[in-house]
Amino acid sequence: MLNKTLNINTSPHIKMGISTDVIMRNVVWAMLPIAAFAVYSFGWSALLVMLTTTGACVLTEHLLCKYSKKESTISDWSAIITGLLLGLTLPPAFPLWMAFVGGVLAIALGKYAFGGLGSNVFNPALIGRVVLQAAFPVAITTWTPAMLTDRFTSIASSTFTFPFMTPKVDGLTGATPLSAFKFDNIGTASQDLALGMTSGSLGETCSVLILLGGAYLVFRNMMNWRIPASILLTVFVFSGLFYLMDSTLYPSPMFMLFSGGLMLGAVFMASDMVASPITPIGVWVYGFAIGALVVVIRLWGGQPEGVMYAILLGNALSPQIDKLIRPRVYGTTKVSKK
Amino acid sequence: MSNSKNDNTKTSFWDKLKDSPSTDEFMKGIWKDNPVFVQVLGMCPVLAVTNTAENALAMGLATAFVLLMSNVLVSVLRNFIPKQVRIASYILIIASFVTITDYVIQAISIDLHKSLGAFISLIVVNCLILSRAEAFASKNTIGKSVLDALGMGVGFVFALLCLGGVRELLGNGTLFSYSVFPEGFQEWIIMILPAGGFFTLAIWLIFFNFRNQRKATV
Amino acid sequence: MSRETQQQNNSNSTKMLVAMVGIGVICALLIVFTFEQTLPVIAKNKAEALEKAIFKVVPNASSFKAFQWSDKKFIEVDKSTEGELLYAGYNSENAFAGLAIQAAGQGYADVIRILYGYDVKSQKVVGFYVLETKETPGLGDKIEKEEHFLANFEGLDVSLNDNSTIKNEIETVKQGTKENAWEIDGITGATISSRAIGDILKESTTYWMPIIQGNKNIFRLEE
Amino acid sequence: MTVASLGNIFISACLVNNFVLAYFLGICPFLGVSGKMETATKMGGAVTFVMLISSMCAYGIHALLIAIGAPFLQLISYIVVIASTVQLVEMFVKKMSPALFRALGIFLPLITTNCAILGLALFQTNKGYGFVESIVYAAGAGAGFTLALILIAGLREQLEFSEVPKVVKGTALVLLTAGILSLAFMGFSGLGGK
Repeated sequence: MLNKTLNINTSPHIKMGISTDVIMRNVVWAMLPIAAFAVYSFGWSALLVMLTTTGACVLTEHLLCKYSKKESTISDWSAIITGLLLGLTLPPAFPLWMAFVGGVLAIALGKYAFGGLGSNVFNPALIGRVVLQAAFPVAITTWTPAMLTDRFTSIASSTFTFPFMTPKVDGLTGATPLSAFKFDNIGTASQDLALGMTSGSLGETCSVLILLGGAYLVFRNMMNWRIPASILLTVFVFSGLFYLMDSTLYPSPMFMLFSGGLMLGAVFMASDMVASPITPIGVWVYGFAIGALVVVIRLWGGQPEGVMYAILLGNALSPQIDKLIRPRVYGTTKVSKK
Repeated sequence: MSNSKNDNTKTSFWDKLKDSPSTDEFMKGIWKDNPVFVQVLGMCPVLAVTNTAENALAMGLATAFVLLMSNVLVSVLRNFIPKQVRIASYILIIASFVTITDYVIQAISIDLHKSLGAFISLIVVNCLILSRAEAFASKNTIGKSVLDALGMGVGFVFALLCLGGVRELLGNGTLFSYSVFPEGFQEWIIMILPAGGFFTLAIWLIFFNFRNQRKATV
Repeated sequence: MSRETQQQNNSNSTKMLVAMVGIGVICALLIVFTFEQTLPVIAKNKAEALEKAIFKVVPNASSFKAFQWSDKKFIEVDKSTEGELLYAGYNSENAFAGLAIQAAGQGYADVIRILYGYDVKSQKVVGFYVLETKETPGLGDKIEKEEHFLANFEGLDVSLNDNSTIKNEIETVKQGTKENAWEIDGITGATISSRAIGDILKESTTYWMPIIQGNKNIFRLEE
Repeated sequence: MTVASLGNIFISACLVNNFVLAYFLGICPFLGVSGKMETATKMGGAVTFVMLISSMCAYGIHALLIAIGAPFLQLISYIVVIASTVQLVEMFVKKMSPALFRALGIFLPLITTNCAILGLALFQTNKGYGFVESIVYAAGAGAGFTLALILIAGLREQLEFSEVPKVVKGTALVLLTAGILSLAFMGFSGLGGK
């Protein structure tokens, strides 16, 4: 009885062959290897950050359901996904109290305020992330290098920063491949990028595992493959064009694909079913818009990384896309062909 | 009050004050009809210059001054202004007082003028002022109009301070530039960004909704 | 508008005119009165603010003169003149102490306007003051506060070659990696804004330094 | 004044310093008419149109006021010009295209008290823009205003049938959405710098 599907009553109505919580659970399975690798490369701090965000999300969801006198919806696993995703986008030594704030805001602001699962017009984890970015810009861009020797013997002091206090940064900090390129014009070996031997946020470093997770979900008919495919393709083609024009000024398309949060965003965030368009063509337009924005922000914007903003803008555009591209048969399933 | 007993003089005095129409005229702007939280008027300045409490206070006072002066003038001239050109005349009057305010603020402090920027001039298009002129001052006596303007003005300043106070406190760790928190407090920079303005106002509105709903259910 | 008010107004179109003119006159009087009253105070405030900024960037200055570059020479102008001006600062013994130069350029959010001091003899930037910025509070506005960043401008090398070009163009480098006298030690977390300052300075100095060095005699006080 | 610098002015006014999401100008119509896509689009068009015209007028007035040495009349003349521009546009549209007039009808008078228009005139004066720059600035501001309005309208339409908590419903929800959009637009900052 707990397995009953959610009371979704906004468009888009997604008819699935499979119930929501089964899909959600599988998304979590697909993310677990990434999370495990994050712990392996960044140590205990990474584990604590992910546990905190997940805990904060689940707790907030539970309390808000209780407040509005509804049946608790934590059993549908969606809060866990939000929490884990948010954790994966944070830097390893991120103060836990900030991670907690992010988790609470992701659910309260990104999901509950809009009417819960099925109505969230933006991806909740991204809202948590973007608020944290705006609130604590220094802490969220302080990166610990991967594979430090003492990562399992000590925990970064900033992790246990006293709530509402500024974290003290000690020890090594590294630049992400993107910021190294943007500000100092230093490239990173593509092998390191693919395998995750770079500094960055927890889940964005190992592209191989992200792709594997995505492939699993696509294989099980639980994700719309068009979304990540269209985004990655757009980024590849766009940045490839600029690379061909001037390879000294612009990074190679492979670098663009494998650095930063692009993979994680394209596979796990942009594919949020509620916040993306319904029709296949609409999805391609959506993916194209996100990919183009990523390239524009990365190459000419003020910040090294723009995936988060690009996806949020894509979410905001998706009602427009749906409006412009009417579905041929309204209400057909977009993922499973059953 | 003369026939009331000694021990409840005070209460009856307050009752009288509470029931007197002039108090009502004044109080409604502060709470019941608060221009920002209830009527949702004049949003531009409310959001744009409330990143510090000081700016919020200055903006609130400037707006209240323009509101008061234009209410007075509109009320004085209410029988003189023909209906057809009333809006044009109100705008003219308001724009004049805003220009005056602009110069006065420049004379008081260049820095303050710089941090408020073009938003002082934008008081002209604050819907609050025009709506008070049109809805109240053009139909009521000077005394009542003054009370109305004072009430609305105080309500506006109050609302701006609510926003500016919260935003400065969290966003900068200070209140009126005095440090409030112990050393090492982490500022929430989002609060002084534009997005923080939207969020803070939304949270205040949610708070007021929450109160009203609680009242309704009780 | 209802019919009766229209009729009423039609019979009273002169009243309308009188009312508008009357209000116009009242408003005009009020404005002109305020303008006249506040003008001297505002002018004084503005002059003080400018003076404060100039004395901040030109060490030891206690008075200044304004110059304008026109027709390939510097001419002395009134201090409140609008436009691109250079300010020459003089110390208490009326000796030439240095120049204050305005510069502007695109920052992270909007245009940043700065004033910097230039020591003609040592050919160095010797002071720096942000006149106007809308950079992100808490991040980009560190360019006004961060001590190690402001320390860059206590002696930034902008000396010229013989052929009147800047020897080493100003460059903003990553925080903690400053090695040369013409480099600006940037700010971590405000990379764009600190770089914007470097670019503004580079552009301005590349333009002004040769001109100033070629015409420096004008700034000395006529004894 | 190159094409690139004009492009920067446009991008800056449209995306980086979006009038609604970064300067909070034009919030009243933003809250008022952003419920429906159709009205939002029309309002955006009307505002952009008036912006372009009043920007040109403001440029002329500023030059005139400087010439006659009466800067203190700036605000009054701007607001008068904007009000009469709106009136003229209204009359013009009524005569030329009654259908368009019916569509825009109620919005045109509202524009007079839209702070985005006056704000545009004041900002372009403060920034010291020339004639062409002013027009580009107005076009960018108008495009940005329309963009923000349309984005919000689409989201609001989608949210219409969702179970939004009672305390959040209404203005608060629009403000929250606007806040998130404002954060998303921060991604554009730094664009058009060099």
